[in-house]
Parts: sequence; structure tokens; C-alpha cells
Amino acid sequence: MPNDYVYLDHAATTPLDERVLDVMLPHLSRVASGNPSSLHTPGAVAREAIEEARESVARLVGAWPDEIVFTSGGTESDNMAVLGLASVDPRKKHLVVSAIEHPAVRGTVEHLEAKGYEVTRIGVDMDGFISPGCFADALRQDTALAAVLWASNEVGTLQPIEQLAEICCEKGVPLHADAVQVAGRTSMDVSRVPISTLALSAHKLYGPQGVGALYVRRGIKLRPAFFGGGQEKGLRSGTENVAGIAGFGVAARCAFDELEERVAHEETLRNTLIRGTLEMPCIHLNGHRKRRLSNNVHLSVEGVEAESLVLFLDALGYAVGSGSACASNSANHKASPVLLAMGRPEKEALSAVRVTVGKDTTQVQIRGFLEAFSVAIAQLRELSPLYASKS
Amino acid sequence: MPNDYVYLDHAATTPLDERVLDVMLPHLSRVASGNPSSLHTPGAVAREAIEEARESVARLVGAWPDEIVFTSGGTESDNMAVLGLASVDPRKKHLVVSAIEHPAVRGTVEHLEAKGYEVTRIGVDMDGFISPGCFADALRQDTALAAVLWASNEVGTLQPIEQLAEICCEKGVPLHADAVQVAGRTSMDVSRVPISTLALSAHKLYGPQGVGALYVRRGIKLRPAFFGGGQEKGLRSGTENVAGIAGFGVAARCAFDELEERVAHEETLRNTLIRGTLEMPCIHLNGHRKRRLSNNVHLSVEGVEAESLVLFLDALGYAVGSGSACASNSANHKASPVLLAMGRPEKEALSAVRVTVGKDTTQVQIRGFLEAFSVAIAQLRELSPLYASKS
Amino acid sequence: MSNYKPQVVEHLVRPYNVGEIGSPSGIGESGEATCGDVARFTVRISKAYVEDARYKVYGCAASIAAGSALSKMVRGRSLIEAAKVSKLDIENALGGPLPVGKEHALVLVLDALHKAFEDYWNKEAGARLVEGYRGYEVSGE
Amino acid sequence: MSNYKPQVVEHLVRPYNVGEIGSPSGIGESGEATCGDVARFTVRISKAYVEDARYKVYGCAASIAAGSALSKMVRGRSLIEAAKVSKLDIENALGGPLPVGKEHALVLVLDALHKAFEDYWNKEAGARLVEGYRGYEVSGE
Ligand SMILES: Cc1ncc(COP(=O)(O)O)c(C=O)c1O
Ligand SMILES: Cc1ncc(COP(=O)(O)O)c(C=O)c1O
Repeated sequence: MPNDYVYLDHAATTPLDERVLDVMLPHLSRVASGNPSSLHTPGAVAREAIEEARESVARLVGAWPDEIVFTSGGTESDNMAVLGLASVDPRKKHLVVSAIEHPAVRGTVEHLEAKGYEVTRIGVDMDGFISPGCFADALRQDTALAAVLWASNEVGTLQPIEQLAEICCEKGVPLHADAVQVAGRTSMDVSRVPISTLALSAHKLYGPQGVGALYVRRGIKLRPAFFGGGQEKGLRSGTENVAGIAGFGVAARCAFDELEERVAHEETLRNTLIRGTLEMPCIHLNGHRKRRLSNNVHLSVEGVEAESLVLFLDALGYAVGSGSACASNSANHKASPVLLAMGRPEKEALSAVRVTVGKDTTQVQIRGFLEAFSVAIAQLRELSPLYASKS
Repeated sequence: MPNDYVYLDHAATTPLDERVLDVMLPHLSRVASGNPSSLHTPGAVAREAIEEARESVARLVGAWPDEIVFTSGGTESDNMAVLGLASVDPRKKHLVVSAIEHPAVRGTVEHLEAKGYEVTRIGVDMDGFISPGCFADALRQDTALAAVLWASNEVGTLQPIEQLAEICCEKGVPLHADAVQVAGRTSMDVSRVPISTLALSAHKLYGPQGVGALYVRRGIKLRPAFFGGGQEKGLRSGTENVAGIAGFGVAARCAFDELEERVAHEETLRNTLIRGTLEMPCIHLNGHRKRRLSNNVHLSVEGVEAESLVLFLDALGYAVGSGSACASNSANHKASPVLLAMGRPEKEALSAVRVTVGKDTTQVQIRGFLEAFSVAIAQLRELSPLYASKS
Repeated sequence: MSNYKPQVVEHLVRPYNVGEIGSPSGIGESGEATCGDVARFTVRISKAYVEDARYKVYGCAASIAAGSALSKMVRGRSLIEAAKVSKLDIENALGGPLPVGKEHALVLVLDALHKAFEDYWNKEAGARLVEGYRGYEVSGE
Repeated sequence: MSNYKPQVVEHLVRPYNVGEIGSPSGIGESGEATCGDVARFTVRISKAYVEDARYKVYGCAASIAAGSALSKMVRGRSLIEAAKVSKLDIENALGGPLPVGKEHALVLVLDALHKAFEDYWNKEAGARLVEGYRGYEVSGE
């Protein structure tokens, strides 16, 4: 990769913050941390690092430290929450989810569906919002849990989570919120918003990959994700990833401390991007113009297929995402179910790219990107038998 | 920790090899790897790092790269294997395990037992060996899987895994082997030994914590551990811990390349330790004198309680383990079930410490340790109302 | 750059023979917009030689690169040689096998080219020439 | 050093008043070897003062440190003062609360000491003194 390569795919993963690495390194050295379960000094050092990180992560979301369970990432957190909440009361066999969940929730819900659960999927409008009314109507006496993607990893739409949480609270249904994308991009306070569980992932906020957390409200008893040594109060056995968890802690602390400036910075860049791209012909913004993640621009580019655009931009020195990163490496390109749920035609869904800025992205980079983008789509459209017929 | 602090608890976790860190660092930098699912160059860099690591891990155990699934550690690998093999054929509701499994297998099996599985636990002799005869007799038509701890994380005993695997193969029962402790300490070749699944953990062989692997023999179809983006051929969704996996790869490669010298070095130190400690009064070696892990010395020290000995040695500058690291941080000290299964009285089981050397441990350190050890036990025995009565 | 060889990216960014020939000897299309990929070849044939071949593709990088490479290989060749170009030939021109799951790109562009040839034969050379050509047992696929 | 305060480790490595007094005024034991911890106190009492107090412990670091700290606190004190030493006093001497799950150590050593006192009273001072002492409503636990 050339030195001036520009990374604009922060929704897929973020570069590691140097401050995070600094805190991780002592735990990755030869005289390093021990196993946090060990009694001796290296063990105690490791244990302290974990508890410090727990406090930082708890602060980021407004939780008590004892409500934070460290996991191997957002996917594990989502799985643990959905399976865990579903098995709290075995008589309840109904689930409510949005139609645009991340695969980590969607897949787990499908697994439960195959095991006999009934699932209500709440549709979304053309901006990607679920209607609180429909949501409320879907909740039943036998609803084991509701799950809502707080901010979409694809189109960036922010759901009215407080309102949805209140509805769940009134109806006595536990709510799981996937906050992987929104953490560090909006102020969060689970002490005020009655969410039951909340999934987080370190690598989406400048922390390391392979580390996540699940917030579990006091009083909620999930079943363990793994059986074993009884770590994380028995909920998540396995020797802790000390360096990774310590890194997550710093990442969470920085995200908390710098929240406002980051959001302001990202929004400025995002708006420049939106304005700049929408000036180009036949490009549509997906998701709501304002009520979206501070860093997310999601575009349908007529006449251009997403993969070739992503690779073209890569060749020009810019990394962007095509639809959801998780699915984009699969052999057959499939249209994003999220865009389909938003009522977009399949062809448009295949022409979607996601540009996500980060705290260190600059205006200069954005200007450069807009130029590259217009070159790329012009050339690919010249190539396209579908677009040519229009011009 | 003082600079000359000596770490002799390699069974709990190992210090990170500098060569491992060197390979991890580029993935932990600001211009770092992307999400391996992304199409662009940072994504491709990440993906390549993972596939290279997969080859190294495969080579360590004699597998094909496509038989290696990366996980978040040994605990996850054990859980995935036991739950996965158990659900291959839902008509088979019988499990066979040794009585001295690691909690990651023991706990998962207990979970299945609570769900209606019948479990046969094969006892061990006073050295910790299970008898192949008893093992063979326990396997039935409806046995879903057998699980055996190849090398005990506590007493270090090496099971006759090849023989047990042959027995399983003849009876058509899949065998899961927990190789977390033995990997890098014995040459392994799953292409010759008919094991179905094999659990590995990076942090036990100088790799990072929070990374593991499960070998899954071709043709065996496990159910997914997590649902989500479909990573690791759908078996283990979640954004990959790229730095960690890359680190595991180097750790595995070094372990493979240096196997013989490491084993020889460790055995020399281990034997010095065994000789030195057994010269002291009223100390017993647990596990077989020879057929044990190259780095493991497990002792019962009469009249001394394990926790106070571990902390005493820690104060003198030496880290050792008390029984199993996993359990040693729990509030109430419980006797190790492994020692109880080996027929030891409860009191002796509470007096057990584990000294485990590593590839970088030196003879000078061992001599220093033996002195510290004799000081510590002398002083603690002077304190002990149980031992005093003897002398 | 995905698992693609650098040659694929090179063809993606600087493709050969993009476009459409005005009043071509033959036109061929393959693929379906709704499932992802569409290719169109236009060819000018003169004295059984491919004087010009131009293509358009809507689709993944592999399809674009395959179209580019194929167009380059058939230009200036005899019809018979051109029709013999195989999937393997394209892959070789692209630096080796395409990533798993991307092989459809080869079929897509070959299909479009072959249809353009057939269109030419149908329109220009009439039934006799088609028969004659078939007699050579050339199989492009 | 676990979650223990440094003071605990200090007492573990350099404990005070370890041992047994020959022909003591009182002996007290608590705990059970099979469940982990045993403590034994021997005391020499003279004119209602604790002239000497020595202890032995088989058990975790907390128990050893608690015994050491307790023995130090009661030596040279009046019996009444000595019997008043509380769990909290020991914890303070050890730098603060013990880790969760380790509080039993305090009970263990106080039990042994109180039994040693009772043993002394029973043997030496007779029923009257015990009554008198009880009259003060001192509660060591
Ligand atoms: C909304 C959302 N949820 C869950 C995940 C999964 O998190 P992880 O990549 O840590 O497994 C992601 C990212 O991939 C995400 O964007
Ligand atoms: C034999 C054995 N199996 C499994 C594990 C669990 O591995 P991990 O610590 O990576 O979860 C360990 C170590 O804790 C072990 O020693």
C-alpha cells in the first residue's frame, strides 16, 4: 500500500489508535502479563488491567463495571445476548427483530427460528427507520426478546432507540441493542435508557480486533457463552485477552473523552462527502440525510457495480466498503438485504458503496476522494452497457 | 515486578515471543490491516496474513490448512468441538470423557449432561493415566463423541493418545483431543492419528492471548459456534483478530521449527527441578515421572497450603501455579478434582503447586528457584500447626 | 485488490477496447442486470478477420478485466482463431486462475463474443458459411 | 501478589510471633485441616496482661497474615483490651479489607485466640473471672 493510501472504510474496521497500542504493548512483551486467574504478581497485573478496562467501557455506555462482560467481539456479544435472553424464560417462544439487523443478530435469530421460535421482523421505511408503532404492536406476552440495530452498519440510519426501549420496558420485554457502530458516535447512557443488553466491539472504535463486550443489565441472568474456567463471572470462560481488553479500555476512554469533537469532525467531512457526491449525476444517498451515523455515507451509483467500483477506487488509493463488509468477500455478490428491505430494487442494491470517515480523516483526503470517485464512476459508466444507454 | 523476577508458570500462560510481536505489530499500526472481509488492499493484506497463519498452524499438527478454524482460544475450541460433535447425530446421546478433563471440556460435558446426555467418565490411575481397556469398553453404539485431555494442564501426564484414537476409529466414535498444553511439546500428526477434532491455544506456546484454533478433520461437519458474517467458512463468524491470528501463525511456526531443542531444554530443567525438590523432605511428585509434559513439575508439599506458598514464592521473585490456574483465583480454595480423581486425599490436593518451565528458562533460574523454594517451605512449615507436629 | 492478480486490476483501471462500434458486423449480449453482470460485444468482421472488437460490461472487476483481455486477444485475428479463444486463454492473459467464485466472468464475456460472431454469421454470411464454420468443429467453450 | 494489600504479603513473608509457647497459660485451635485452614494460638498471661502470644497457621496468606497481625496487636495488652480486638482492627492492621472470599481468615484467627483465652480462664482463673469478664459484655466476634 502506498503511503498516501486513504482509508475510508471505518465501518468495516478502524486503524488502531497509537494510544491504544501504547497500553497494549506492555502486555505483549516478554516480561508480560500473566494469566489473570493466576495468584502471583504477573497474574495480578493482568487482572488489574482488565478491571481498569472494564471501568472505562462501563463509563462509555453509562453502566456499572459489573455489568460489562468482555467477549471476543461484536458477533460473540450479539450471539450471547440473543441466545442468552431467549433462554431466560423457556415458555416464551417469540422474537421481535428489525428487518435490517446485522448478520450476527439476524443469523442467531434464524437459528432460533429453525429451532421452533416464531419471529416477527419489523420492516423499515425507505430511510431505514422502523416504526415505533409497528414495533409496539409486535410485542406480545410471549415475546422472549426484541433486538434492534441501534445504528445500521450499512446505511447508517440511527433508530429511535430510547423510544423503542421505553416501549419494551412498558411491555416487559427485554431489549437487545447492537451498538457496535454507534458506540463512540453518540452519547449513550444505559442507566437512563432501559436496554437489557448492548453489544460493543473494540475494533470499530480504534481498538484491537477480536475484543468486544456485552453490557448485561444487573438482575438479568444470561446463560454462559462458554463453559470452562469460570472467567467473567462464569458467563464467558476462557483465558482473557489481556492486551486486547486493556486496549479496548483505552479506546473506550478516548472515545468517551473525545466524543463531541469526533462527532463534529466526522459530521463535517460526511456532509462534504454527501454534498460532493450528490452533485455527480445519478447518485442516490441511502438512509436519512441527517439522522445517520456521523461518519457514514452510503450511496447507490447507477450503472456501476459495487465490487468493480471498490477495486477501482482501491487502485486509485482509496479504501471504501461495498454494502456490508461482512458479506462482501463472499464469492457471489448478493444484493444487501438491508437495501432490499428499504424497498430498493435489486440492481440498485448491487450498486451500493459505503464511504465511512474516521476521527483522523482530513478534508484534503475527502477532496482527493471526491475527484477519484468522479473519475472512477465516469470510467466505469463508460464501460457499462446499462448506463451508456442513458447518456 | 523486579527485573529479575522469574516466571515459572508457563502452563498458565507464556510470555509473548519477540518474533511473534514483530509480526503482529504491522497489523496493530495506524496504517494497519483492514477487515479481512473487505475487498480493498487493506482487507486483502489482512486476509493473506490469516491464510499464512493457517498454513503454519496446520503444519504444526499435520493438518490441511482448510481443516483449521481460528477461534478466540482453547476454551472456545473445546466448547465448539464438544457441542459440535455432539450435535452431528442427534440420536447419539452418550459421551465418554476422562475424569481429569480441563474445565472447558468438563463444563461443556456437564452442560450436555444437564440436557439429557449420558456421560461415562473414565477414571485414572494414581499417575493420571486412563486405561485404554476401560476406555474401549465405555464406547458404545450411541456414543456421540469421546474427549480426552492429551496432556494434563495440572499434573502433566501424557495420555496414550494414538492408542485411544485407534480405538475410537475402530468403534466409529469421533475423538476430540485437547492439545492446548501439548502443542509445541510433542510432535503431532493428525494425518496419521485418527483424531476428529483438536483444540489449540496460542498463548500457551508464546503467542497472544485470546486466539486459538480448532482442527476439524475433513468430512466432519460441525455446527457453527457463532452466527453472523460467515467467516471461517461459516463455522466461526466475527471479524477476525488479524494481529492475533498472525501472531499465532508465527508462534506455531517457531514451535514447529524448534520443537526438538525446546523439548530437550525443558526436559533438562524439569528433571533438575524434580530431583532438587524431591530431595527436600515430605514432597511428592504428582503424575508419571517420565511420561509427562517436558515442562511440568507438579508437587504436593506436606504441611503447606498452596496459596500461601505461591504468594510466598511470588514475594521472593518466582511465579508458580497453584493447581489449575483457572480455578486458583476463585474465592474459596477448592481441592483440584484432578488430584482427587488420582486418588489423593483432599489435604494433599490443597497443598499442590505446579512449576512449569519454558523455552527461555535457564538453569541459573532453576537453581535460584530451588533455594527460594526450600526457604519458603521451611518457613511456612514452621508456621504450620499440621507439619510442626511431625518434626 | 482482493484476491485478484495485479493483471486484473490493471485491466480494470486501464481497459482495452471499451465501447461500441457504430454499425457493427455483429452484436452479442450475455448476462442479466438483475443478477449482477451484463456484457456486450460489438465486432467488425472483414474477410473472415476480426478487424475490431469492442466491449462493455456492467459487473465485477473480473468481468471487466476478462472483457478487456478477450477483446485484446481477438482483435486482428481470423474468425476461426478468435472463436477458439478459451477460458484458459483468458485466465492466462489475466495472470492465472480467477478467485474461486469468479469463474463466471469468463463465461460471461465469451458468451457475449460468441453471440456477436453468430449474429454476424446470421446477418452477413448466411446459412452456408455457418454450416462451413460448424464443420471445423471449433468449440469456443 | 494477588488482590492482597502489600501489608498482607509483608506479614506472610516476615510474620510476627510464630511458634508455640512452652507450657502456655492457654491454647486455642480453630478450623479444620480438610477444608483448608487451621490456626493455633498459645498465650502466656500474667496479671491479666498478655505477656506473650504465639501462633501457627496452616492456610492461605490471609490467615497467616491475620494471625501475625493479631498476635502483634495483643502482645503486651491487658486481657480485656486484647479480647476486644475486632475483625475490623485486624483488617486495618493489614492495610484495609481483605479480598472478597477471604474474610474467613479473620474469624479463624480470632476464634483461635479467644479459645486460648477461654482455655486460660478455665484453667487458671476459675469460673468467677470468666463471669466477671463476661460482665463487661466484650464481644470479640
Ligand atoms: C452493527 C454490527 N454488529 C456487529 C458486528 C460484529 O462485530 P465483530 O466484527 O467484532 O464481530 C459489526 C461489525 O462487523 C457491526 O457493524
Ligand atoms: C488443557 C487446556 N485446555 C484448554 C485451555 C483453555 O484455553 P484458553 O486459555 O485459551 O481459553 C487451557 C488453558 O487455560 C488448558 O490448559
